Amino acid sequence: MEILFYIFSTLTLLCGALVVFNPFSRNPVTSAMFLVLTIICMSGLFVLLKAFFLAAVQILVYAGAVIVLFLFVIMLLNIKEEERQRFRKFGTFLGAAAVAGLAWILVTTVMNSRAGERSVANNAGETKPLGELLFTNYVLPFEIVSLLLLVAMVGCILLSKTPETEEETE
Amino acid sequence: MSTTQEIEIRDTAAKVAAADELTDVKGEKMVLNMGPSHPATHGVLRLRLEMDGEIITKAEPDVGYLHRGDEKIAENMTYNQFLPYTDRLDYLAPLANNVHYVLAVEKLLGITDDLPERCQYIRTICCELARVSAHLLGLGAFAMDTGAFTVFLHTFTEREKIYYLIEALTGARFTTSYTRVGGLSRDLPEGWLDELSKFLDEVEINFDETETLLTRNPIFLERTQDVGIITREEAIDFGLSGPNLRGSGVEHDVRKAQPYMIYDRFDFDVPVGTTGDCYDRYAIRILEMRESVKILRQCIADIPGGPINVDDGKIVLPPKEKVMTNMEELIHQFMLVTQGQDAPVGEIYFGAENPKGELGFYIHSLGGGTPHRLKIRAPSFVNLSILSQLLPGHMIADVVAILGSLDFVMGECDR
Amino acid sequence: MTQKTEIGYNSKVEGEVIHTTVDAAVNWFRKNSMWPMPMGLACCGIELMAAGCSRFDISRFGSEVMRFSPRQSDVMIVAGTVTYKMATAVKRIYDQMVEPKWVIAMGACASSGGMYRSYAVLQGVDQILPVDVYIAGCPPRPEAVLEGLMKLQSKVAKEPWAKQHFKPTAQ
Amino acid sequence: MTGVGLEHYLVVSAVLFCLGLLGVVIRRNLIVMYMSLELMLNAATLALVAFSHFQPPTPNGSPFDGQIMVFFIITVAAAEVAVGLALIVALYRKRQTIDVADLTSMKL
Amino acid sequence: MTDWFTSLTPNEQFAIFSLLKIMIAVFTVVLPMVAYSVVAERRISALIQDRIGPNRVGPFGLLQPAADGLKFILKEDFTPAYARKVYFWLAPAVAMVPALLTLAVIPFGSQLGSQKAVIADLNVGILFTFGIVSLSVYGIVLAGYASNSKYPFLGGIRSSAQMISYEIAMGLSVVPVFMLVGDLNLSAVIDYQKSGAWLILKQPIAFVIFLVAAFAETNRLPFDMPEAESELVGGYHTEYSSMKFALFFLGEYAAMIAVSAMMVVLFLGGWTLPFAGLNETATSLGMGLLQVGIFIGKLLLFMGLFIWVRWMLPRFRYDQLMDIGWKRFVPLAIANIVVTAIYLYLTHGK
Repeated sequence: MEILFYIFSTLTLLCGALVVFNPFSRNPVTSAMFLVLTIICMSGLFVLLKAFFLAAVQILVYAGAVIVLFLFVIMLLNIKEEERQRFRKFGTFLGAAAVAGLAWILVTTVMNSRAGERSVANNAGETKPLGELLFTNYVLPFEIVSLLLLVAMVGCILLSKTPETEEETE
Repeated sequence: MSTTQEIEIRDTAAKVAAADELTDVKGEKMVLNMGPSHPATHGVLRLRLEMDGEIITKAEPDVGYLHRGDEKIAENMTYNQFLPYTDRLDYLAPLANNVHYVLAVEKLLGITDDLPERCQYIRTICCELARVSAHLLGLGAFAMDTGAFTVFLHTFTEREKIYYLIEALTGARFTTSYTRVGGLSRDLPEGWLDELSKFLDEVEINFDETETLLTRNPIFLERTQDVGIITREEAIDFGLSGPNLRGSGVEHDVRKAQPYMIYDRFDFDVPVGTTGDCYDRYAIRILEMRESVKILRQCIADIPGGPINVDDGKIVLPPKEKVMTNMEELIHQFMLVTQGQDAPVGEIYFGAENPKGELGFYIHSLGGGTPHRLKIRAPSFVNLSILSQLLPGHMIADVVAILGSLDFVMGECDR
Repeated sequence: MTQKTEIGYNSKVEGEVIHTTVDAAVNWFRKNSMWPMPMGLACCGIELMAAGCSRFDISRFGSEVMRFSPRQSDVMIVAGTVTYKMATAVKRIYDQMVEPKWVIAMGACASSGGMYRSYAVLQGVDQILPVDVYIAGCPPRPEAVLEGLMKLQSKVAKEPWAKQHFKPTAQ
Repeated sequence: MTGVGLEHYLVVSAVLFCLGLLGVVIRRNLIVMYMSLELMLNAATLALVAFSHFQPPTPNGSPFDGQIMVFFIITVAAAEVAVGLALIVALYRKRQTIDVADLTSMKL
Repeated sequence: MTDWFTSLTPNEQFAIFSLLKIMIAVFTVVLPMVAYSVVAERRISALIQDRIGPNRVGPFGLLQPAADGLKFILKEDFTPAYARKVYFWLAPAVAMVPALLTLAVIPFGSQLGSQKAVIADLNVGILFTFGIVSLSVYGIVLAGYASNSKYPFLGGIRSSAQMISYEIAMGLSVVPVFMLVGDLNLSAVIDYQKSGAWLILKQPIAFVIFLVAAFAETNRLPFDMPEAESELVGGYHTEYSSMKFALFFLGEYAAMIAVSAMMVVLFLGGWTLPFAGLNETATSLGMGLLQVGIFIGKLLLFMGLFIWVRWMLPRFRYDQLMDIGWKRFVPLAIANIVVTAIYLYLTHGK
């Protein structure tokens, strides 16, 4: 099982890195495809953590819908590849340095916290108790989230409607 | 030291695509080139569609991919010699083209009233048989365009039976060249009428079956109803004819409006649509075929005996035995073969109801055996002119349905 | 007078044998799976349809899969009059087909211009494409189309595929 | 090699989060930036699932609390992506670009 | 070899076994089935259309798929100059794989010898299936994008919208099934139906929605928008040739087999045949094989339905398809869930 963890986590990080900066291609579709791979590897990690339901949902929602939506938009807008020349060298360096600093802080904090020593792996992986919990203790957040989805849907429809009379109103 | 230079050779298609990109409208619109080789364009029509997503905002039909110069060829041929070229105009109904062409020439020669009864009846049979055959294919292709492939094979099976009949009648399955100026190339074969009436019984069953597959099929209704609506005014303005005109509710059929041949003797209705959508055009074709069957039945019942050709040696080739024995007939034969019929000076227009619409021949004669100018009024060409008006606002799948329902033939459109 | 007889291993003969066997196999696949690209340009297109329909049924030869995408088809059936305006399109579609590809010129117009000796008509599609089989007729009957297909099959059966692709190095 | 514990997952999560952040900082294509945001969200979900898995049993908490959080995160992320992409499309319609460097004015 | 194998943890053994089973199942059962469903399609369509169909190649035309397949392998592998190469090559593989992976969790029998007749008996089997099925859209979208050509592009756009929409209807339609069964494991679904209470009888609405959505997910007529022949020439695979096209072609049939298998398991009781007394776990190998046979028989029934419908109906228009999906099937599926919930509450509720 340990070897699986290392495989999955390496792949996750590698693909995640390729989403962000791919030396071979600046094509957004490439980023999207590596994001799919990242998601799939992450759901592998979820399986190792015995979160089977979330692993499936992760693939179903992210890989099956969200990233297809990304691809859809990329294709619809017919986005050309980013121009390499316009890459700000100084800004990039600064940003990378800041993020590296943050990463350093995060990793050292995690390492120093010795969180692993106090933790006990529980093998709860069933889907049923998850569902029960969702509809008992967490029913209010659940309803709020569903309302959020509705609002998002209405918002999307409103946004993507072709503004026919907008010119006059402005 | 030599330097090598890399030359980029790209696919021609890529070049054209690059060229197309220049004409692309900026923003979200996209230019789609449909045809000239595309399953929905029934031959070689090309449509240049400008689209916003799936919705068409502009459509430009581009015709001429099958322009063979028929009209020019006609100027160098005697009237009978041009007959085979009329087969290839509306190649779904060659028999009707033949008949209407010779009717035009006969009008020029002024012998329309001399035609024997039997000839007129046989010509009517030819026209109506051609109408059934053309509409069968039109329906099948329409169904195929909307995705119902089996209907196409279903109707084509009936067409094969018509081919069989035509072959017995004319000697050719497809390109018939059956009529002659002043008559027909041969009389009906023996027992042909019986086979025809047998076929008529069978084909009516086929109509019913086709209707069960399509007429009340909800998917087909969704695809065709309220799609591609041509209003009455539009239809008249664009000069549509045939089922496409009648689908829009205009009761105009040349057979009724200006009866030619013997159409005034038959009892038949002219089906008329109400909304002018694709479904109406489909329904009109089905009904029209049923009316054609009705006319054919009446023909079979009434057909008289007698000669099939005009009794005029200057128009129709005399019988062989007379040619060999009589001087006058020999001269007629010689003159007809080398010079053709001597037409008077003048110009005529003759339009008749072809399956696709009003097929007209305008002949300008300076005398002699060949026309000075022969213009063909092709119904498909006129019917297609409405496309740039009709298509915008529809989706790309509707284009296919509309093209199918307009039922055009590029052979006569481009001529 | 002495007769030369070669005894023993003859790489040339062996090679031929292997080649012929491979050829036979390859050509068998190819000839039995001819997917047409129907260039239905004019009247002949209707008879081509007839060949695909119930009475003549080209599908018996495995050729009913009419692919309108040139990339997926094997044999282009040019059915109808090729005008100069259309010729560029026909040529381009032929170029888009992938090897191995064959061409059947169906009917008089595609073969030679036929009865259209006019300013607008290409006098035979063989001026722009390498035609494998010509079918006579104006238009040819569906039986003739089937025969043309069978002719093409027997032609394909004799193609030296292996020889072209695996040239023996040691002679 | 010691057993894989909580901190291993947390490190992966942290690095993934930073990768996402890096993407938001250095990329200029709005859509790619958006994908990087998704990476960050996913890093958070990974951490939560790991916490949930390694949580010692406590009287007033269930081992599923973390997973439930993740469930909500995924839902919110889906909603967020939908709205965000709709915004991007609307923006593209107006400006014909989605490069952040070109989108400098507040007014459309 | 055996030492090495026994030294592995049960989980690793499970993984290796599963991979082995997947390979065996794919190469000996699924691929031939895919190939012959193409022949079946051609012969059945010929039957419907009053024709004969392929009969020259081998006895009764049975070697037709071999000829077609090997021809494709030997054809020039062409990539258009203006295509986006990596995705152009990737897409056909992506189209084929998900359909085959789906079959991994389908229980195609009860017991074969000592092995359970399912490749991987996951306890979230159905979610896994939906996850994998949802990946199959990538093949089409990538093909449409990579071809860099207008007809494939339209096909790609259409399919991404279509497949996402119908996944929702499909997913919602099976929720009542699992509400009744009370488990997400597909073997449990079959156990539930052992007594003869096939879910097609209990959940006919769910079955109909699932069936229609299955047509949409596999891009079969009347929902074959992405490749609509008369509109988009070949749709997303217009630019594809030789083996890459063949993969798309076969992928469609593999997907058909996958959804048919799912329908058999979910609604037709899988390998059981209660009125013939075949509803108990097999004890002998012969019995096990018979049950596999029953499963395949039911599967072929659905395949026949797919083929029959394809040759009988016209095709929808893109917007009509979306309308049907969103405005009819999704509300209907939700209503079905509510009704089932009320029923369960009344009968089993506290």
